[in-house]
Amino acid sequence: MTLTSPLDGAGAAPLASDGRSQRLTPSADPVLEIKNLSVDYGYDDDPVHVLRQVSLTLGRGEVLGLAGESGCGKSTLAYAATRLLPPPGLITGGEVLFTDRSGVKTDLLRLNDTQLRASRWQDMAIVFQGAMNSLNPVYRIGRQIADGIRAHEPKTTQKEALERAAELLDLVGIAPDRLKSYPHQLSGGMRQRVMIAMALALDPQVLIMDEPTTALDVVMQRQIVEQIAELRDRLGFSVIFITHDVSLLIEIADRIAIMYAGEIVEDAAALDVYHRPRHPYSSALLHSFPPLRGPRRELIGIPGSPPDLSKLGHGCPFADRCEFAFDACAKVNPQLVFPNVPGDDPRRAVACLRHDPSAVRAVGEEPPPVPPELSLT
Amino acid sequence: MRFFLRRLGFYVITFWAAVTINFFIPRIMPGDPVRALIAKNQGRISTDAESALRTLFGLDKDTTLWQQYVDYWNLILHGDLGTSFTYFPTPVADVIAGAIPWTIGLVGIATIISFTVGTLIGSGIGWRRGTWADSLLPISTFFSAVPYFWLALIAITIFSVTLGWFPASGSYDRSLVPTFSWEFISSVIYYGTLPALTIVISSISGWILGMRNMMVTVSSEDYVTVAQAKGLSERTVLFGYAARNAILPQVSSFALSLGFIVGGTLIMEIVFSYQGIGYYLFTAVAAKDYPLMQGIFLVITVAVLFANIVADFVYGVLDPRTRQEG
Amino acid sequence: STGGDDGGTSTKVLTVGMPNGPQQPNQNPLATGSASLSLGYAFVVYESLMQINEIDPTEAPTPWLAESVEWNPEYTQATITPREGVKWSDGEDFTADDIAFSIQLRKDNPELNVDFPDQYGDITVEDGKVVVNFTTGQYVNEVKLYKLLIVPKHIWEGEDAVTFSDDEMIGTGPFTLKSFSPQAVTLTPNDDYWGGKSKVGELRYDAYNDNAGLTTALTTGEAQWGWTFIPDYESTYIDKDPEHFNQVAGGGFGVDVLYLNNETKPFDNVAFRQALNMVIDHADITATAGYGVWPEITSVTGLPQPSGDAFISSEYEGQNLEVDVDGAKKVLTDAGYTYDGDKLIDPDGEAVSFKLTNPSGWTDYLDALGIIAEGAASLGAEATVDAIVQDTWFNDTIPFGNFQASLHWTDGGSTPWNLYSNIMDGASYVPLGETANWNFGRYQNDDVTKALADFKSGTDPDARQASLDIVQQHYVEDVPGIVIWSRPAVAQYSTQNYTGFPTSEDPYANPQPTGPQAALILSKLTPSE
Amino acid sequence: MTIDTSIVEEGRELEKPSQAPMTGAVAAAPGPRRSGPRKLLFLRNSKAITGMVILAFFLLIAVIGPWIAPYDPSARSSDILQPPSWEHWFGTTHLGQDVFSQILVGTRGVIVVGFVAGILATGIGVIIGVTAGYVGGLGDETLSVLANVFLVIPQLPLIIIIAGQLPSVGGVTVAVVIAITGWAWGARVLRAQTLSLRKRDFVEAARANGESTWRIITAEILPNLTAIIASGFVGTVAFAVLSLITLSFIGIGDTGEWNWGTVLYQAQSQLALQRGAWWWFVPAGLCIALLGMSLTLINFGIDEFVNPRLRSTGLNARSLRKRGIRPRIGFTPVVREAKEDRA
Amino acid sequence: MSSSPSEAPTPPAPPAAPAGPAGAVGPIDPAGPADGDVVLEAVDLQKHFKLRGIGSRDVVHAVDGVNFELRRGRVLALVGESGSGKSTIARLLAQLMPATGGRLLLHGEDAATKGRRAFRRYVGRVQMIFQDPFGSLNPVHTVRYMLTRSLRIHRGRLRGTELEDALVELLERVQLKPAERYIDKFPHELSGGQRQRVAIARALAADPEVLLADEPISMLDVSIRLGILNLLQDLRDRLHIAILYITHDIASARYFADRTMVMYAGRIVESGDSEAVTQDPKHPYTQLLVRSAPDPDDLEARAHGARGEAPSLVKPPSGCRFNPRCPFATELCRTEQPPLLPVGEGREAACWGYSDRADKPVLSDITEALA
Ligand SMILES: Nc1ncnc2c1ncn2[C@@H]1O[C@H](COP(=O)(O)OP(=O)(O)OP(=O)(O)O)[C@@H](O)[C@H]1O
Ligand SMILES: Nc1ncnc2c1ncn2[C@@H]1O[C@H](COP(=O)(O)OP(=O)(O)OP(=O)(O)O)[C@@H](O)[C@H]1O
Ligand SMILES: [Mg+2]
Ligand SMILES: [Mg+2]
Ligand code: NI
Repeated sequence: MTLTSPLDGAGAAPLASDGRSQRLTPSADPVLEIKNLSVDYGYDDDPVHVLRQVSLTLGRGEVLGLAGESGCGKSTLAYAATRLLPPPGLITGGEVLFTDRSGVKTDLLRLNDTQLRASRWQDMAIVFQGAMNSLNPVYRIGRQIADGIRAHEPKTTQKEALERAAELLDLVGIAPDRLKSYPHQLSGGMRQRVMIAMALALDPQVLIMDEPTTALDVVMQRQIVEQIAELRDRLGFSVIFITHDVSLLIEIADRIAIMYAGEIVEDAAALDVYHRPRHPYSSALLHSFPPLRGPRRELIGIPGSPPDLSKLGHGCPFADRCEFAFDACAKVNPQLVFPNVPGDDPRRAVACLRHDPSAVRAVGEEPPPVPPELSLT
Repeated sequence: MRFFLRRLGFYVITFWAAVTINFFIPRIMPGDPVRALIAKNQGRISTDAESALRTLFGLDKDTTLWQQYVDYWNLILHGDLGTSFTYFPTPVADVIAGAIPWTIGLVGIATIISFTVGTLIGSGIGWRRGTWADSLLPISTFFSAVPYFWLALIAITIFSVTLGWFPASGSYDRSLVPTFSWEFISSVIYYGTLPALTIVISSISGWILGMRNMMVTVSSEDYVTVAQAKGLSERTVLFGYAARNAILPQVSSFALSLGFIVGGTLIMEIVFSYQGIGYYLFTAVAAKDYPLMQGIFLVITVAVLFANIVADFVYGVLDPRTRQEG
Repeated sequence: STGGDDGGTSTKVLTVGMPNGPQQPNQNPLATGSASLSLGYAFVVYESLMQINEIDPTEAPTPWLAESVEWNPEYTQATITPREGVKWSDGEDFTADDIAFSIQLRKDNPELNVDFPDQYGDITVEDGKVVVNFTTGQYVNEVKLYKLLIVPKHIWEGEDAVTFSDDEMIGTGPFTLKSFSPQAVTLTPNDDYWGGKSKVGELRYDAYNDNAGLTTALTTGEAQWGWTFIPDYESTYIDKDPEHFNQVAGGGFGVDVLYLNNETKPFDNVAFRQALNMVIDHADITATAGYGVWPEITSVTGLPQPSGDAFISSEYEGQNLEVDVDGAKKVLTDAGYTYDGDKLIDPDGEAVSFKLTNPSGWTDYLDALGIIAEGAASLGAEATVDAIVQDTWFNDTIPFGNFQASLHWTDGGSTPWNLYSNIMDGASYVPLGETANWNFGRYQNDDVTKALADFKSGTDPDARQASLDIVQQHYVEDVPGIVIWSRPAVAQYSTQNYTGFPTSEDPYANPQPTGPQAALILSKLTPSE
Repeated sequence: MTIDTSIVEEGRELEKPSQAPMTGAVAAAPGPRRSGPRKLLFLRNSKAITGMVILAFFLLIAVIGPWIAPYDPSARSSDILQPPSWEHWFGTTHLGQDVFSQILVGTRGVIVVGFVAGILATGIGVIIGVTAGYVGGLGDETLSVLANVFLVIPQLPLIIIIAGQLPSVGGVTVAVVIAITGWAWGARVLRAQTLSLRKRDFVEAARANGESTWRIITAEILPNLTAIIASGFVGTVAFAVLSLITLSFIGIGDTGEWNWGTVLYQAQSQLALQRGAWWWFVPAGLCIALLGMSLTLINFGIDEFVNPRLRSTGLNARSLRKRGIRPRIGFTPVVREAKEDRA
Repeated sequence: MSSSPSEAPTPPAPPAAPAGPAGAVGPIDPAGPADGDVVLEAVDLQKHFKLRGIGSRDVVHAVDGVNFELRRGRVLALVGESGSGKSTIARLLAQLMPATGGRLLLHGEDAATKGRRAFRRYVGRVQMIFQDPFGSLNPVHTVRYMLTRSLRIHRGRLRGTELEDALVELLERVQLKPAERYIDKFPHELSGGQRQRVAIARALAADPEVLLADEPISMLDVSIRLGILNLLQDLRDRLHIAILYITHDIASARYFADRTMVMYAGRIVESGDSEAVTQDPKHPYTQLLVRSAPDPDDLEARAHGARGEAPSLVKPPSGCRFNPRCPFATELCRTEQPPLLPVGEGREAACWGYSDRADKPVLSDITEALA
């Protein structure tokens, strides 16, 4: 099997194994652009608008972390982008543009079934949240990897496909003789890694992982995260990584997008988000978990609870819980803008009226100054 | 293996309990075979015959119920089911042996057809939930709600008596002697068509519904979504992933129904004058023919238990999770 | 043989339909329940001593395997002269030994002795004649002897007659077994039959699982000869092919009786029994509940006609049953009954009501009970029909007398003796709560009991009639039970292939295919044109 | 079949809170909200409504049938075996009885037997199934064997035998017999369900809180089985009705008590079909089919209600078709409908 | 809802030293026992699960020879990998299942209960909060029902306003204010954090002395986690309840627990003061665990290349159960099972590396050993 080395792949983003700082630059070469994606749940007259005009760009070779409170729509975003959202999900608008290696863009939402089938797994693979349920319990894992390969490369024989499956398992650190195992004979960590191997089978350019480590203990989590990082370095795919675990995300992601109530509220380089959050919610989130090492620090929770997505008003959804909220927040739902805090990465975006004076003026109010907590440098 | 041994123990207990019930139920019934015979003949057998018949059936001896029970087990363990009263002196085993092939042949084939077709249709409906296919459901529901004999009698009236397409009764052309000739076999098929069709029609909806519901459940399992995400062809996802797993619970119902095949569909055999075991059971009950009744019950019990064991086994083959040790 | 007449024998098949379900390969003609008895083909392979015409019991028996049977005046000894020149179908000669052996078999095996339990004496062969002794007088049972089937000694000698399955079926009769299958048995003519080879080329007995199946077969012509109760047979059956289809009723003394419990209210009062008898619409019952299949009883003596004509006592000759509500009411009021509005009140001051009990599922009985209840209602008595489980009726209700009124059949026989004895014989009387064999209504009258005994053992025809007169008188006056219709042997047949069956014009034999008369009927059948 | 829209609307209102569990967080909902009526949610299902309407119709007939019957069902008349006419909607029998009246009057027997048997069998099934599932161990094994024995023994013959043993076979007796032989399946399903419930944390939590076993079974486990019990009940009623009819058909049961089975039995024993008297045979059969169908449809409703996955699409099938949306696994529909908000 | 560093727990007193009762005036009983007194003690606790099958001898060694004590007003954290037996211990302590071996002492007396009454008394003192806030509340009951039941069981027949007051008091104690807003809700109408608090309120209704909190935060997102931790801390400080805090989140153990115990494959491998255990782990497994936890502030200090899975509990490895994965394992580790050895003030670790045996393994930094 030939795995394309990212270094000789044309147009691959410059990868740095020598330090994080270089990877911080958002890619100018997007592989996946999600534009104004809207998703509803429910087929009746009164659906829940779970995603509202979400836009997100994934650069080639980049690891994009997606974080946010539970129920804010992270999984929905991942599934909608691949059109795998289960009923009663309904995509009501937007585009999902995928750029293949030769630079051709296709809108995944406009493909017909056959085209979509052909594109899946080749272009974009997804690792689902529960590895326990993602594998068919009645087939050996070898077969499950092989049938994905053969569906896209019909000329491959079963034997070749199994050989490749063995290589893939080896890649994720599982002995190839495990090909003959049934899913229930594997531990949770192994299953999760099988899923990753399976996702890598066709050398996809985008890998979406929905909470791949939540069910595992930290030791196992560490193993898997390392594996992904290593493979990404070797194979050069881009990753969307969804998790609750902010500390983990800061560690492995190049860029982090913070979601709140079905919208992206902040999108910036990982360490920037950690050290210099611009959105009050990001800031609160980062003050909610205790650090393992170093000095004990004050933990600030987020008062209140997330809004009911089916009853959203017109203002900022976070306004109720926001200590920096002001009058305009109840009237205008902020759009993603580039905050002009001096010294910032120009590409970082945030959806907060504190950083968007023009939107505040548009409703005829005087924009208050940016509070110091949100303008750390 | 241990799992299977344990199941086996469970089955042995069930078997014992079922056989014991089978033994006692007929005996606590009021009435006896002689009176039943006289009743059936309503005056054509004189009451004087009673004592002769009593002697004939061996009912003149006094044995305690317990003794009979012990004897019964003794006989069973020697593979002897006793002698039928109604068909005296034919051994019960012979009566059953003569009837079972017909029942298994007809009801078995009908059940298999019903299961296969029903499961296929059910997969389709479950997979395409929310389309026109859903409208098949109320129709099949109707046929499952209709009493079987009603359907069968109307079928006979329409297709046999009025249209003359199918014979109304019997298992083969009565002028033929059972041999392995094409003539005979085709006659068996011809005579079996209408009964088989009515069985299929009245039982198929259960399979459709069961499969459909399982399909709907299984379709929303993550691994089906993963299969779709892998870009597998629709056929592979439908049959290889969704239906393959949805069929598991169907298998045990199927095994159970295979077991009941041996019991025959009593009503079908009465309505179509089919020479199966269900009719014998019915006659035996009416005639208080304990040995025959018990024999048939025994065979049915064993068949159902056996089918269950097979189902357990097949389930183990189909679902590797059950093979898990510990 | 080729299509046409080959010595008069046709190639067409005569199919006999029976509703007894699939059979087991057991041809034993002596053991109840064997296929040959159940379907009836035992009667065309094996034959009886004499043919009697059950339609007309007064007709002299026709010699068959016996040239003659002579009884001593006490009817305790019968001397049988076997027919000459009869051969078994394997070529052996038929002799008196065979007869004696066949009867001895029954004596030796109580299991097979359904006709004369514990009544056989010595059975000997003297001068080529068989002498059978009985321990009691058998005047009323003589036909039972005539109907015994005779089996070959040389085949049966070494066998256990009870369990012998007799696969070969070596008999003297007009047919021999060709093939057996659980749902059809085929027989071919016996070429060397003493009566001449049958003109019926092939005889097939088809088993149907129930009456409905047989009815369908009869109405489609699939079965050509058989017997089943067909409601509204005229339109259901005959009209399907009026040219060929026939239903004939035989005669005999079998009747269905409404047993009245003479020892409990309300039937312990003879006036009420009489009154009820006067309001039962026999014609309606016969036509509606019995569809005219069961002939109406018209004589007040309850005797079926024409079989009973010869026995009706001169006193009642020509006296017919009539519905007479007013007369009945008068009988009641005379006996101390009163009316409260429409309600009949008995002399004790209680309203009269009773239950008519029969097994559920016996529809003709239940329909008849319904009509009887209507009759009772016309008297102001409240009668309800109570359909109960057959086993309960059989094991509890009937023998112990746990009923007020219930329909039951009587034995047939060749004289009215069974009919009357079954209803009112004090010899069968047991108190309520004990198992009764007959006389379920617990009627007790010493005169009647004596008269019935006299009739049975009587040697002189006039004396017998005198006894019978006494019985009839009490039947009419005491109304121990009410005969509702006669239950003769009835059969359906199609003349599509063969003609010559008994008809109502020429009732030469019981028309049913199951019985020794089958051999006689078959000998009269000829292929239809 | 027209659907009672008022019920639909009401159901829709009630649906909302039940979506909440997935969010795991509910914003300040105005005031406390009872979700008791949530249990009637299945009424939104058009299949269930159809079923309920038909069943309600038969229930009504069961109550008022004897009063509205134009004739005494047992009364003879001179119109013998007449085809349907204005005087006799379903024709007459061989005794001139009015078939329509027989069916009206007979509804009660069918419904009573069905429901009595359903209640009894469900009761036995619940007691045995839940006990077995909860107690576990030897008790479970014993009760399982018992249930299995009843499953293994062929039901109809067993019913015939037991029914044959009773002195009189009135409707209620038949119901009891059907219940005795028909509880096993439900018990098995309930046992399996109880087994899984027993391991749920909330049961353990109740135990850890010191609740008595009896209370755990009745207050913690049983309410969670409601839907299954309900669908088992409906299934048993359907089964009991069919059994009753079949029993009556083969002549077991009180032929003097009117129900559809006795109508069919009489028709068959009088060879109605052979005599061309279809009006005698067909209506009762159709009524049974209709009743059975209504029960199956209700069962559907319950099933879809129990299984949240079945819920949403089933409920909105019609509007989906109108909008051209076909919900599928793995291919999320994309509908670019005009959006008024946030454009 | 904040906890300042000053509120962080003081290091617990050594087991022998009685803690000062000053200021520890809780609502239970002002004159009651002092903080730090042993309330519930597990001695040699052992739980083996039989495998299915007649005559099967195989057992799952879920918990083996575990000793620890829970003290008044103190929090003991139990960490360890999945399936190491943490929940089993909690269930054993709650007496939801019988132990295979060992004893439970409540205030020094054997706590084994016989009969329903004794069990009720026991659960009145030892209450458990289940791992899963979604599963441990019966979906068919309202908050009111659940709390009322608990009150009735443990405080007798309360009625009318008395009951109402008790309910409100309970809900307010777990910060579900205003109580009327929550009291008539069904579990599905509550958020995860709210549910968890209802579960806690239910446990508190019994006025327990011991609270067994089994991973009360694992399923929740960070903001809800924090609320619950604060609540537990408050319970400890105000009501002086002894708490067993089971978690995967070592950082939270550091923050919230006085002492921390680490389990591996059914055994305790290390125990000690939380701060010390998390900052200076002694046992190689603890080291691996701590080093594996992500920490954005210290991106380099991570264990790399850890491989291997938890051992089978049916046939646990002989000797030290961690030996197959331990980079320092020697023959000794493979053959003999290490006892808990003292490794510092109030600290113990079950590793031969801290013994004075000649053939003891030589320990070094696990991060480097694995790299
Ligand atoms: N079938 C559905 N009907 C209505 N709303 C739904 C449905 N499925 C999900 N939702 C809602 O959509 C929102 C987003 O769900 P999603 O699974 O994307 O969240 P998430 O961010 O992945 O959360 P988590 O971190 O818990 O996985 C949630 O508020 C959820 O309640
Ligand atoms: N009822 C049981 N029967 C058999 N084995 C069991 C049972 N309960 C638990 N086990 C086994 O005991 C071991 C310990 O389980 P336990 O639930 O205590 O682990 P845990 O430490 O709580 O894990 P987690 O962190 O995943 O909650 C596991 O291997 C588990 O498989
Ligand atoms: Mg998610
Ligand atoms: Mg746990
Ligand atoms: Ni809207």
